[in-house]
Amino acid sequence: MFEKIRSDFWYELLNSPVTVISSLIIGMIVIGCAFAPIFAPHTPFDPATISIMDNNLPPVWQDGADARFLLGTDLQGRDVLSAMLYGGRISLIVGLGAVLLSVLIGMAVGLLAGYFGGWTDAILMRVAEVQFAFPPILIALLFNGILKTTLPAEVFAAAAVPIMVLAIGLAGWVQFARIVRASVMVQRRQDYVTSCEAIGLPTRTIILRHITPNILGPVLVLAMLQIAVAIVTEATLSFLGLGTPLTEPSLGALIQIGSQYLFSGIWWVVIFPGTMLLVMVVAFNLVADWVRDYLNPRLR
Amino acid sequence: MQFLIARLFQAAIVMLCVAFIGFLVFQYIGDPVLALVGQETTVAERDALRESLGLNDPIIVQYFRYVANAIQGDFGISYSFNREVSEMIADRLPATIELVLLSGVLSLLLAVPAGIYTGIKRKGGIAQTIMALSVIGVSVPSFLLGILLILVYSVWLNWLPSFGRGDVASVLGFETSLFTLDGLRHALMPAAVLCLFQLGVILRLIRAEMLEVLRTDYIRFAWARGLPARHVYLGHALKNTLVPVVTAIGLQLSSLFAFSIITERVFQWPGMGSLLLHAIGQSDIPLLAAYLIFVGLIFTISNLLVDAIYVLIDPRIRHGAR
Amino acid sequence: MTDFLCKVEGLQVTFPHRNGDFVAVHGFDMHVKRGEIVGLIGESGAGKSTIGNAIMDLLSHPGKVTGGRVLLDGDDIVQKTDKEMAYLRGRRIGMIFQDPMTSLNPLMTVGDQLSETISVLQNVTMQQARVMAVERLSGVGIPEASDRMNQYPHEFSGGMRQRVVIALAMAGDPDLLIADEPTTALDVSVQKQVLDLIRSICVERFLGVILVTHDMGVIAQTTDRVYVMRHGKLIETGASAQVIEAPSNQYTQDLIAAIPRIDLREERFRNPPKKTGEIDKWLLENKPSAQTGDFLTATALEMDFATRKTTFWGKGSGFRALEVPDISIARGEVLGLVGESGSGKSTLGRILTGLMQPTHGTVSFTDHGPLTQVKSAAARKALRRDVQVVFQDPYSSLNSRMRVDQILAEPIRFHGLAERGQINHLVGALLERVGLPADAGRKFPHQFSGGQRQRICIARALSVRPRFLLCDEPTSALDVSIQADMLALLMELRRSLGLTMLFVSHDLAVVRQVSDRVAVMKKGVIIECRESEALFDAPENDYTRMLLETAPRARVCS
Amino acid sequence: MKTKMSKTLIRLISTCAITIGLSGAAQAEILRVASQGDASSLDPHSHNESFTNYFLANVYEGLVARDVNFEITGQLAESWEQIDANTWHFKLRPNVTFHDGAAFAADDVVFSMTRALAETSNFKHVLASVDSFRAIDDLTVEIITKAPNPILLNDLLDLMILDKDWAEANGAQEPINLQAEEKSFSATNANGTGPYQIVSRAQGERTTMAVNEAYWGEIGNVTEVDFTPINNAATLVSALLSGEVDVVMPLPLQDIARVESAEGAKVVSSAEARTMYIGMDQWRDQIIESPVEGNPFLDLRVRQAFAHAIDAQAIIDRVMQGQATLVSQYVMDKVNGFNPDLKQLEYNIETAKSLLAEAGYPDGFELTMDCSTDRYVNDGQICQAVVSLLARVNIKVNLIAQSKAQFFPKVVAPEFGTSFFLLSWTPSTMDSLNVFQNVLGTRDLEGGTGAWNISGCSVPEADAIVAKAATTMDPEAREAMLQHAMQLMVDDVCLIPLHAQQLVWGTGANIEAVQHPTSEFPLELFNVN
Repeated sequence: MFEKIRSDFWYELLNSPVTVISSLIIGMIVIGCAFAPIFAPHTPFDPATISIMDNNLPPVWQDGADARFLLGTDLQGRDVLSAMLYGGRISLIVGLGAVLLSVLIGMAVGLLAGYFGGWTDAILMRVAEVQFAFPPILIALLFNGILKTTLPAEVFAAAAVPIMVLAIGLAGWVQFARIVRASVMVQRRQDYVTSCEAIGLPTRTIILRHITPNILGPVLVLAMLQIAVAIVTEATLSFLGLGTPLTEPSLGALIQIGSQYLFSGIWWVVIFPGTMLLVMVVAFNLVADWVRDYLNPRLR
Repeated sequence: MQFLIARLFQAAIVMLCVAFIGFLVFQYIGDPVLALVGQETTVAERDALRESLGLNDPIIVQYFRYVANAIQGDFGISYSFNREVSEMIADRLPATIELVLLSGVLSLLLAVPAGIYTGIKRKGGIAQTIMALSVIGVSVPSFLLGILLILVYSVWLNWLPSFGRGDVASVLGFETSLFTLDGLRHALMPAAVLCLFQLGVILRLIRAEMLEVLRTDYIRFAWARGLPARHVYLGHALKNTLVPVVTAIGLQLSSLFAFSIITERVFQWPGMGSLLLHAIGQSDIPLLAAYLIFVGLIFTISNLLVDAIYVLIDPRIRHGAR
Repeated sequence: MTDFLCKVEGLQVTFPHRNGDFVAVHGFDMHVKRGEIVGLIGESGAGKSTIGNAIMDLLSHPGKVTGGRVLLDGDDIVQKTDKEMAYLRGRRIGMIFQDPMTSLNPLMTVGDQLSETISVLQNVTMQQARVMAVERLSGVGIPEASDRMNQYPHEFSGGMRQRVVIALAMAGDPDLLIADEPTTALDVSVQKQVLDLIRSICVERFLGVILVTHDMGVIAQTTDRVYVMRHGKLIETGASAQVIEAPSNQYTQDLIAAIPRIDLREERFRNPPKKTGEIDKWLLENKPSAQTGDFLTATALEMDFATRKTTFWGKGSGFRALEVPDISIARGEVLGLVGESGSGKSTLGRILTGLMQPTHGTVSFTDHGPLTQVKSAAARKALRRDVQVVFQDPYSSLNSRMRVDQILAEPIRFHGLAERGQINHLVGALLERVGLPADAGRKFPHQFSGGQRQRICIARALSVRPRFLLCDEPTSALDVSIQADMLALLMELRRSLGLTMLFVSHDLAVVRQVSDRVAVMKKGVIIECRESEALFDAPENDYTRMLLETAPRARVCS
Repeated sequence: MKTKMSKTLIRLISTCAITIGLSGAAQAEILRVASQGDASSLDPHSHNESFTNYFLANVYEGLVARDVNFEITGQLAESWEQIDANTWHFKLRPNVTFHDGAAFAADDVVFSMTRALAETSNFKHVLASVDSFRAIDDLTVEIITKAPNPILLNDLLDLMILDKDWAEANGAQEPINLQAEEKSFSATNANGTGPYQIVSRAQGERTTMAVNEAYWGEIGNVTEVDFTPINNAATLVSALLSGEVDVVMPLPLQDIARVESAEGAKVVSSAEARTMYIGMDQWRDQIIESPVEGNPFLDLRVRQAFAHAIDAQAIIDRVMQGQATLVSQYVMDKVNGFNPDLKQLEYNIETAKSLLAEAGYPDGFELTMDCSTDRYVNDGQICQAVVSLLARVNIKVNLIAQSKAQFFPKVVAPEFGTSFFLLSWTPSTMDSLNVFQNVLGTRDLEGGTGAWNISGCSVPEADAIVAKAATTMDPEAREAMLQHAMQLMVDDVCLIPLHAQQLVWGTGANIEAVQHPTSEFPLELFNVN
């Protein structure tokens, strides 16, 4: 499976322009957002720099526009482009953070359950099953909702991003646990594991140095799909008002704010962030699909 | 059979866990009293109210009260509506169920044939297009889609109503809008939005399974012994494809419920989802807790059904083999 | 020319690939008459199965026929459209696949699958089809056919399934039957029955059979004529007996020579110890104190497996997989362990090497004491150093993510058998010792052939300087020619290093070549355990005798 | 039977209405109203929240009410006389019946007043000044106040009358009856004397009302009301524009232009009594959620500096889309006690900076602001604007924008857990005494004054004057006192007044709507042409 990566990787990749483009897009967005302070013409999260007098300006190519604001401004006078970059940064942080969390938990649980089996497996997987009955987005929603109603507003606002990472991360680990467990059980039956035991290697070494590298493939694919899901979830939570605070909106929050003005002709506050969100998610999905097909050519 | 009993037992455990979480939520209250009283209420009055809501009793007492009541379908009084929670959920349930069913059926009807087709003709132009669309389908956030649909069909074209459930007719003592023209016009966009994501997911799943199955020896052998395509694809391949798909569909059902929350918010669909969001907005804890438990129940039941179907399809489980 | 049922002329099959097309079969000629069984033999990758698939027009993507003709009663079926081809399949040409386990739709009753096929091919109603189906089933020797009609494939044994598969392949009464390794997945005893069945069908129905196999024994047993293939080319053809007895082609000769003989122990496997290089000195540093006595003894071994737990708290009913009152292996001896699949031979092997815990009973090593006492990390390490394993599947037994030198260095480093500086040198030496270039370590496992991988596995086992080696079907995944070398290597190592061995295999011929003592297992019990030669020459147990008789032999001589 | 018929009738009509699109005059008698929220309950004593009160005012009636001209007139009370300073006699209107046909009489009034004082009632304040009440005869009720109360009638505006027998028959003697089998019958059922009666109600979804045939008074031509809550601003407007509804209230400000330009729809707006303020902690020695030492707001100059730094006009123009009026004080001009002589502190960054410097904060300071996002028109945006405005005088504000459900518990009694916040008030009595007692008066939680004085400001002199005014029956004298008190409070910058917002509805072109500064919607005064 993995040996293919070394041999055919570039050939296969270049054979799929869609993937190349998607990867480029992701790259651009990630860099643009990561270095938002450098690229963004304004700092939308700093109230001192935004003036209410500049609000609701259309994009530059429309009349009544202001050259300082390429994609126009929102009701607060925030530069939409900058807000998108800063917001996108939040979305990406949440997306990556949450998936990272899911992967860590999922891998740990999956490896233990899959390798030791028996009671460890029974208990861990029962827990997983209970959670699996609930769609991740609902778990994240309830988690956030409950915290929002119980935590003091200032705490919630301050910790909005970590909370979302936690919510989405905790909601998503089960898929990883299941897939890891499944592939560990396959690997475990492989003779190379038995030979490791025959050599007398300690279990930790066997799991970490021998089994783990062999199960990364499916995990990688799932992770990329999950990043897309996590970003959408974050946007959705923010859209429902459970996410980032008004003063530091993520993409979803931007869209939510904008959606109230959508029909008032102030379309740019929704359409631009919306497009960015959509493009980002589609790109992630396409790349993930490609990697999956690449690692599992039968599906092509 | 034993398999099902085991499942039943697990379902019970799941419900216990959910109920426990529900109770924790119920306990973990900010200050419901203030959600209840308006301006111009003095401290003393608030305390009195707090007392009468039993919020000053010891935790254990409250816990037992809660569980006992919950079993009788009494989840307490909504702080924000001064109404029995169970009543309110009962009011909202039909709306959500009809939405979920409508979009669920819709997505299945479209996804299964499309999935099979793309699985069989995976190089074909149409198949490729379908797959491309499905990527969009799973990617576009449903709230965004909803907003855009409203913009186009309600605001610009003014074809479809942008909100609400429309007229309901009582069918078998179950208020539904699926049997009135107006109701259907209202249900169309929400159902479409809700359906699209599921459509993408199931379609891709079925395709993947189809590809897996078509590679198996027994399909090659079916070809080898001269069975016509119809038999091979629909008779042999499809049935085997369904085994894993059925489980997934069970999960999709519950995720439909989850996504209905968003759809209901966007289209003002008066279902349980909008109720939940209201509860969160108003920190209406009893409502939150009840919702949690209720949804848990629905999911558990749907999963049970899936397991049952599973047993029907796959003889190996029936005979307890591997 | 039409006296040939099927005639293949200059067949060429190509698998296009971005860096150069791969020609799996070039310019291949063969013909089949009605009523004869034609064998098609070759080692893995010879392209023998490809020919069968090409005739059926069932080549796996992206392979396609790029030349030659396939004449069926004179008309070329390569030119036929998919539709026409689909019509021929089942009606004119039937096919049987290797693995009966996966050839049947698990979700349909055997009856349904058969009557469906019959009603389609014979275009009769379902009712009629069911009636015929019952006949067909009993026709292929399935008892109480009418009852078994309603059972699912997983309720049939391997042999029975293969019979069902044959019934299905014959449902349309084809004139040509292509059997692709029909018995490879089956135990020898069953193997014979299935082959006999094919033979009888061939005779009764007067149809032509192409029997694709890698096993010269099968050829000898069943076929009238044989085509020997290598690298997609025809090497030699002729009457089976004549080809086997007096092969004209060098490759064929080697092929046949390589087949271990069940009827006698050949000298070539007992080659003398190599002159010991300095690597052997290193390997022998772990020389046992005593040279005689038992290496290990086991008493009252029992192993129960729980059937798949139905509920996560419930225990699930167990079944007795193994029951061995006592067994021992003497120092320096090779104990062969034979039995059919499911006889528990591998389980026993793993228990004896401490890789599996028996439900009851103890395994005790003379130098380490009973396994149950081996607790401390140090003691375990010491034991693991002495006892090593070589597995059947050379592909799954190497970690594909690690470089070969890493794989070999890890045990040495872990057991601290050499200073850091030496390790690389040692790894190279080990590789050379098992017949690989010293620099092979810089490659990854997937860059080696099956045989080479198996050598790497042996090198890894040696890397801890073991004194006991469990060989679990070490050669059954390899082609015969490679198998021979492998056996030779093992035997040579055993002598040079004075290894004690437990050699597990289903192949009696192989076992005979290597073992001093042989234990025959059946259903978890050792039914006969004696000196190798004695046992093979005069088996006492009926089961043993049956095994010996049914085992396919290339040459039928005393 | 009747309800069933009218139910189906409504279905029929509304279906046609929607399918046809813009509703023509054909179905003139049905009025489809959409609002951002729903009435929390049908119980007139359960939620004291303006929208719910005004919603129910169409179903229930009080002793007195406001007419088209916003004058207080008798509703269920035909007339009243003041026997002495504290004793009032109300003559009830004869031959009035409840929706279920039961006759209305004095004991219903007594019952309703008792009920309003029940534990789970939120209308106790209405009768705060009342000492006792009783029925003299079937059509006369006597109310005795603790002290002379010049605005008793204004207080009584919010007191709705239920049918005693109906309530008792259904165990609805209290808003929430924890004993009863159905704990909150009156939350989902109504039986008033008002012009409209509930036909069907699905909470948060749809409520239909039919005209009360037996109503004693005048009713416009609206015979059926179809009420739908739509909490998404965008959807609300599109519903109006697509003709799915006839009235939306409030109309989201950003959509005014659009509705005005659309044919078939129009914007109705008028001054509202709701006034927005910025509050500053003036009672703590150390302000909370801020790194600054001590409490800057104790210094009048700091409060003035803030007032100068906040450009109220910009907020009106930009955030409120001009739909608000600048106010110099804590009430708008229609309210008793409005002082015409007061001037707003003008927007001037320089003044603000120098004042801060004098006060010892040349480099400004950092603090936290609490703000609700779903309670008042554009409240969240107003706060963000304030934040960026203050940033120009180096005041760094950390905004905590939160839902009302979180905001109010945090900022009101007993914690008053904020040092800088946005607040708004509507004197439901249209008398500034209401503001003084609740918002501006020195805190005295036992005495029930200053319960909403979150900034904790205290001007004893003003308190004294207000106390006197409270019992002064002579209108002119009283007015003068209130205006003086207002002067004092404004000079002290107890709060920074931002604006009085406009009441903005969108309606179909064919709708005659009536608006009151209190934002109530007396549907019986509406007409469909």
